[in-house]
Amino acid sequence: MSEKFSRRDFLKLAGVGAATTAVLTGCGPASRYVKREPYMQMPEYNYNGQSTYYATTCRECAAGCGLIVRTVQGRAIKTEGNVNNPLNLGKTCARGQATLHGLYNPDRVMDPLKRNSRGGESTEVMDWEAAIQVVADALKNNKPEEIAFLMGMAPDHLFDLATDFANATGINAPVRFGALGMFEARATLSKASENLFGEASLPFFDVGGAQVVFSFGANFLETWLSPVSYTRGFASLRESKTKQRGTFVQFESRMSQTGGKADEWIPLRPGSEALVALAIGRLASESRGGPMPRAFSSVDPLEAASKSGIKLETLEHLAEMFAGSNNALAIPGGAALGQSNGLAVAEAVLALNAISDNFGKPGGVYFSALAPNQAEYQGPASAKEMVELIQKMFDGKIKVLFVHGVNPLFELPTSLEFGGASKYVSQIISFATFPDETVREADYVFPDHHGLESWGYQRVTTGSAQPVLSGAQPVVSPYYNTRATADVLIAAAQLAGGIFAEALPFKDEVEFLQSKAASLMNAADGSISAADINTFMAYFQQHGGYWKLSDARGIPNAVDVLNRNFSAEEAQFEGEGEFFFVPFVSPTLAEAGANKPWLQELPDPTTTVMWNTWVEMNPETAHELGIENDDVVKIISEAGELEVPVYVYPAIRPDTIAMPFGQGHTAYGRYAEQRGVNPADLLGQHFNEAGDLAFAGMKVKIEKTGKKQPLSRLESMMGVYGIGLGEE
Amino acid sequence: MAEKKNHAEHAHGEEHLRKKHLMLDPLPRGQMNAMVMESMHTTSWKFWAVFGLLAAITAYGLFYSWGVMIAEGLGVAGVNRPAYWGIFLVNTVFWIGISHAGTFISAILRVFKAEFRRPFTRAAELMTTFGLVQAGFSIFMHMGRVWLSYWLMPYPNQRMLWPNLHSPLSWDLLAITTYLLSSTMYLFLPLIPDVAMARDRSTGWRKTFYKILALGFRGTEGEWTHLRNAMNIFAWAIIPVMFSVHTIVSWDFAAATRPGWNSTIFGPYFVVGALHSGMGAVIMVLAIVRGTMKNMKYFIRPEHFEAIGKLMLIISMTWAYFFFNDYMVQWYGGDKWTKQLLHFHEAGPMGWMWFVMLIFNVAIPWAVLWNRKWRSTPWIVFTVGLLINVGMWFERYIIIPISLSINRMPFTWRLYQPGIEIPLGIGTLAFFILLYMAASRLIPLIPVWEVQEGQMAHELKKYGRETVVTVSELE
Amino acid sequence: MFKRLFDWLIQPLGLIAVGIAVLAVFSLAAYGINYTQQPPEQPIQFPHKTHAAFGVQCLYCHPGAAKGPSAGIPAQAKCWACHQQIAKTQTSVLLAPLKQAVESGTPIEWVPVAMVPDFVQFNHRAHVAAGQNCENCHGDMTKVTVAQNPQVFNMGWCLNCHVKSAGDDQEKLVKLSDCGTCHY
Amino acid sequence: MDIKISEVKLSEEQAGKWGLVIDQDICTGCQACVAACAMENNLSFVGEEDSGYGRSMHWIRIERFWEGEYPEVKMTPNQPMMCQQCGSAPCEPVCPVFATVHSEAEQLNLQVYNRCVGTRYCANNCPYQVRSFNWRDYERPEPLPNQLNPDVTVRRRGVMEKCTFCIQRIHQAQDQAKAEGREVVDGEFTTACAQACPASAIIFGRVDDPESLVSQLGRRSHGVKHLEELGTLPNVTYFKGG
Amino acid sequence: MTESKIVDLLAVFPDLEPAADAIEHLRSIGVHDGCMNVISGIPVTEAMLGRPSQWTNVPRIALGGALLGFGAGFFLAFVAPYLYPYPIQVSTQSYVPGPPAVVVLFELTMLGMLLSTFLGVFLDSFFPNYRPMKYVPEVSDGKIAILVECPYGDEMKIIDALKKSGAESVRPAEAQHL
Repeated sequence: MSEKFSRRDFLKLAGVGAATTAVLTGCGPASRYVKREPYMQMPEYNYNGQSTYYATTCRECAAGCGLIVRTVQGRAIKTEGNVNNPLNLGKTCARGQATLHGLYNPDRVMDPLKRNSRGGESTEVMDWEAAIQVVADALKNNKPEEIAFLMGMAPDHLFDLATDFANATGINAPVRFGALGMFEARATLSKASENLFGEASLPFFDVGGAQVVFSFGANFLETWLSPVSYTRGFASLRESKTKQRGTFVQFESRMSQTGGKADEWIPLRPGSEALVALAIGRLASESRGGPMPRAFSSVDPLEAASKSGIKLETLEHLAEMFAGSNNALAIPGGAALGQSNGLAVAEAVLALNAISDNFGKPGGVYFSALAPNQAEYQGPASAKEMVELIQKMFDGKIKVLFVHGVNPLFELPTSLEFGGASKYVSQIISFATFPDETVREADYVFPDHHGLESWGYQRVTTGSAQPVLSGAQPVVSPYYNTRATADVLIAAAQLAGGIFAEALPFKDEVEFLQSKAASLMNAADGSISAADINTFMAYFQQHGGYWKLSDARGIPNAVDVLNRNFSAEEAQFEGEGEFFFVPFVSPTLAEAGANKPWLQELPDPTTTVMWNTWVEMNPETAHELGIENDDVVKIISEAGELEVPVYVYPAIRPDTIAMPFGQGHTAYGRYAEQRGVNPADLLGQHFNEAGDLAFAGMKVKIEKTGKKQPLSRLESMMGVYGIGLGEE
Repeated sequence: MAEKKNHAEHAHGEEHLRKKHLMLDPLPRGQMNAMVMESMHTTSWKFWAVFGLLAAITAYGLFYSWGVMIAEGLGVAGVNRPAYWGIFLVNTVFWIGISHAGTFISAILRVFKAEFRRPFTRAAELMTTFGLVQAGFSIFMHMGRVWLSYWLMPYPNQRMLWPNLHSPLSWDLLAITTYLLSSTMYLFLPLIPDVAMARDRSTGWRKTFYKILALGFRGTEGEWTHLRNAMNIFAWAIIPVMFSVHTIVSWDFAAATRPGWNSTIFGPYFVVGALHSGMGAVIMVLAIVRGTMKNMKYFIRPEHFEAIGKLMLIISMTWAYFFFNDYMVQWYGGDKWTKQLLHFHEAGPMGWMWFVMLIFNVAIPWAVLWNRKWRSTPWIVFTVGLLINVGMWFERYIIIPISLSINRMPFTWRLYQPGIEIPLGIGTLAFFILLYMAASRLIPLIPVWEVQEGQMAHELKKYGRETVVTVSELE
Repeated sequence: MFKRLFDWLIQPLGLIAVGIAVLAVFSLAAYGINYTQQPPEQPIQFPHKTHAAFGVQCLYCHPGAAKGPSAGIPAQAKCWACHQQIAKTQTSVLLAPLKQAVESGTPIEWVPVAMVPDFVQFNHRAHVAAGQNCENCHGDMTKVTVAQNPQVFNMGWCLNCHVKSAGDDQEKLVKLSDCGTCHY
Repeated sequence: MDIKISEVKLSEEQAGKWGLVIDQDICTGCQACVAACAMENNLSFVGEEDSGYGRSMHWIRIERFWEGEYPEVKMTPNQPMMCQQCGSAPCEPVCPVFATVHSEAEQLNLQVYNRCVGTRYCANNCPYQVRSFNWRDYERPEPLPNQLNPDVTVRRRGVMEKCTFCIQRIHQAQDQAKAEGREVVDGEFTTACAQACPASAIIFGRVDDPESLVSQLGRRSHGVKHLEELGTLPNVTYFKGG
Repeated sequence: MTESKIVDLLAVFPDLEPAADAIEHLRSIGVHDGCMNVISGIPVTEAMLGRPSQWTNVPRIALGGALLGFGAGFFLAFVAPYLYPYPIQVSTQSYVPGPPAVVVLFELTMLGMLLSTFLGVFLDSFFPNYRPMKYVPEVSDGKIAILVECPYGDEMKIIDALKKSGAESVRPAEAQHL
């Protein structure tokens, strides 16, 4: 307290007095003075100590949930769901809550940087003029077809800008990729939809309206497509005023959190999903009577039972359950699709829905509503398409690679060799907010704002009955010397001149957004409308986006489904080893959450492990191998090997091991680096027919290492598993 | 029996018949005084080596480690959820237990006129005071914000807040404060005449030291009367205080709504446990004092060990009785959490501790102390005392951190692994010994005037063929 | 009698007692000085007196007090709104920091004097709504130049007023004296 | 001070004021409530080592157990566990300095951080084990402190803390309602956990108002209050579902 | 009184018996009991020496202290909870909890009693007292000293009586620093 206010002689005396005061008042107010900087110009809507709320869009995944962010004096304090947004109706997931730890992360990229050598630590701080010059030069000095954009699944406005830019200038069409899309097997879903219903669209499953739900590997309560919206559906499946409690059956070899909520969890042998689905179809059709549809006629339930490891009685009982309800729904997804026969699985499971003929009916299968301004469903690149890009890089056809919103060096399996290919690209420019692995291999990083500091919009691809365009606006001013990538591109294009300048005739990002939103201004059935674009944009920001008021979900044309032939082939597994390997996306971390300390501290819903990666193993298997909890094992696949501690997990097939994806960063800030391992390192170059990675199509070997690494768990091993309680 | 044979053999020799623990072989008083003075003055290099080592351990273990813990927070210790209390509280209870021996020997035995107590009352009382100091250290260490511990004291303040007297911890504070003050005063009062004696025989700084401590005591009739009156009051009043202290300590646990803790027998069980460890500690201290200090073989004799050994045996039996009582009732109650806890005690990862506790506290004392010869042998009783103390420390460890591991929320069960508690605990032990060593060279460890008073009071009288010891009613 | 007391006092124990007494008196004196401690150094020697004399209402510059938890320190734009029309602003030495701050666009670092500790959740609005005048807590600002804290905002001081204003109304007393009203 | 206090005697049956209803059947264990609570209430993160040693600061945790063995293994319904705001709380009387007391106004268990001296007796005596202790000054590197909620005290080492039912929101809603001259409406505000919960498995409201949503839900037949047999009068009702 | 000469003698006896004899002797020649004081290294009772009972305030002071302690306990247990300007409720316990009040009353009563007993010794014996006093260090070796300090006419007679009773030495008592 002292040196601030006076230097008089009695200071020493006052020091004693202060100590006395501190004792008497319990460290009262007199013990400290601080300085305060008031606003230079207070915004008129703001008062000291009062909160201001802004609507924006969550950028932690691509689902596009609306957020309301509470800010106090220019600091973002708390995110809540936007009650008006039809997608999430005021709810958020854990990642949405923790997005603030990304915003105020101590390890963000603070300035535009030039890296002196790829992979090295040493960087030089640049100013933005120079940075824009670098981008402009990259555009000007290369042939358009040698320039490529690699983008994440969010935000959509930047993707639109890049697409427009590419279309106008002839550079490569931007490629979008995200590990979530890879693990969701989105391409497979849309391909199956195309094969069955003639439209490559993303199906939407109305879980809430159904009475019986069969999910084949879809982890829709965790990360799959739009977890917040699907969780809401699940809640109304279970608790509804208008109908009975619905039944939910999950088919998967490793119990996910979604499987944990199921009434019945069926641990089928990986690869036999299609067979089981068709067998259930057959048995259900039998139970319903009438002619046996062609789709199911060739399947032998007995064979299915033996190949899948499920008892025939169980199959019959499940089939009866499915047939007995007029509101039965079957969902394909997740690991079931990430196998060599993934497309067949998706088709077979979708075909099951034909039994209860639920297409376009409540509790059934729809096509997801297309967002406003969206003509058709555009999925992200499948792994196969990424391989094409990587091949182009290898061939030296790409000289400049712009990367935004994706971290391919972490999210893509090592075996796809993005890292190797990047050496053939002469210039890599990253626009990442965080210093991730790709940033470390990039020549420049021109950091974008954090999602909460950004303008933009995100199309809601699935999860809402209404078409939704979630709007984003900055809720706080940028904390660091970052700049919106859209602004950088626009400025660089202007600088580059010529076709580039013509392609992006905008003053800045906001003007671009206005140009995109203009067509919605007076569209019918919209949640907001306005006469002029400024008013419209104000509403757009105020309400957190624009949505149609009516249900616009598509109805699949399923006339022919039951008359098709379906393949009951089992999946092929690559690699030598006795264990099926199931990687799954960590429900709390997902692909980009590892740098947020509170997400790290959240216990995994199934294992309650925090801050690390583990491998799940059946107790019986562990016992046979002489492995205990926390023993580090080496997992060897054809693509690589990893050392990881074991979590003895009671709900996994004895012939299967599972690992969460989300950790194992070598860069990405202090909370993520050198923590856990990345199961993608074990995945080989195998794809299903739709081009999605067959990430669940590996077989691996396990070796003991003799090391031990205690996993940090929230649960008590004694209380939950009785480990260490002593013999009964 | 051997006793009978001795009778026949030494029927005529008076000197063989005297009860040695009553010290019926008085030396001239001046000589006794000189012996005590000499024992205080004699230090060897070994003494200073041990002293220095202990000082270093105390400085590191107690003060430095504590400083680290205050600066870093309790995270450096091993406490966690659900074992919010760990070795700090174990040590607190342990040291309070140790402190019970002094009061037991000097107050209860005084009240019951057990005359053999005289030579070692001070040695035991010193343990009380120094033990309580360690208990105080331990309990303050355990607090998360020790710098605010004065909030526990009742004093008028601007917040208009008094401590919460609903809390067993508040009672603890009152009781331990009362006990610490009383036992210190009770240590001091009988010390005054001895310090006066030392004052008359010292020079230099010791003279000044004893002069201040003796307060100007001369030994006039008035002074003796006041002193004796006061000591009488103390001897009677400190007994209920002693019982209340450990009972209240036990209520910290017994008053809680936890399986295994909520037991009405905890009060007497803890008191007896305290005496058990306290007597063990007394006998250890006496053995060390006898072995290492000059002239002590005259004052502390095997017969004293024999007498204390008998007491220990009785206390061990009583402890076993209470332990079984507690166990039986908890076991029979059938509450699922309590059952789980009892099972955990025996078969859990720390189950060995439970068995060691029973062996050290019951089996070994019973097996050894019944034999008069063994319980008269200093090194044997020293070992038994040591084992009992280990056993009793284990008992507290089982009651506190191990029982805390099991609660009604199995999701939170977790084991406790001590961290900085270990240096801190060793630090309190070292500090205790250090204080004791310092005290042994600063104040007369033998209450000479009491011994002399006893020798004056005892005499041998012949009844028929037998010579027996009688005690005159002096007090 | 006195001699005896004196004799006793020159004993070591007596000296200790004297020492304690002296220390107590000293501490009390120090506390007293601290109690009326000098206000901290402010970037501008802001004369509340002058502004109040012009009839500027407290809530004009500190409007947050009626609207929310924090009264707030006015933005310099607010100062400038008036001051740029006052000729003296250009010349006054005392006002130079304001002029400089506005011109260079740097915020002025004020040092708030009326503070409660972090663990007290204070809300101005409720107090203003309950009819408390600013001067009840902050003193008469028409008399001071640089703001001073007229009293130690300690818990006893708060509670006294809370209890008084509750009067005989038990329900109000419970609400106003609940620990959770201020501490959470 | 000569102020009269009329002794308030709580009857055994006294209802609380605020309460939660938790539907375990629809709780998916997604941890959104945990994250929301951490963000709202300035909870520290403690790092891998401490969190694995039972020192995590979660005010709400989601418990789950297993029933049966593979392949008939079942995960028990997720059970969010937070302070039950007992009407007769075992934690309160044992604090020697009145750092945890019963709020007469809000019928909550208060934890007064600045009064806490860290004896941790309350946590030992909590049958629900929902109190967390600040074992250290957990680091929040710049600029993470920008996110701290100014309405909630930031705790330092040596202090006990626990779920408050977001008392800052209660106060804010009451303050707002009072300023507007009305009563607080049911559903006008809610706790951070309930607000985030994607499944709406957590519902917050007045349990002493028979018309409120929590009361209506609470009247359904199969609700359970945990460890009610201890006489703690908890204010959180659980529905196991199924 | 003032005319009489002050006899100020310190006689040292080897044992209890002669000392008792001496006291009797002195009394017989008219030395008042109040003028004699016995200094000993171990407590000797008045009865052994045939001396009148010593008055001590210690029990009374202890009782007073006990009452004070009880009062303090009563204040803490029964009054302080009502001094709060606000109700502090813990669990469903009443403001003045019964059984804990007993504990508080007990502890503070005992504390008051024992503290005041201790203080009583100080008060009654004028401790601490570091002024020069009349004393012989030999008493702690078992000697008994008799201090005669009285206005009396014939000094020689007293010395005689003391010597006759077996005093090892009789000398004028001189106050000295102990």
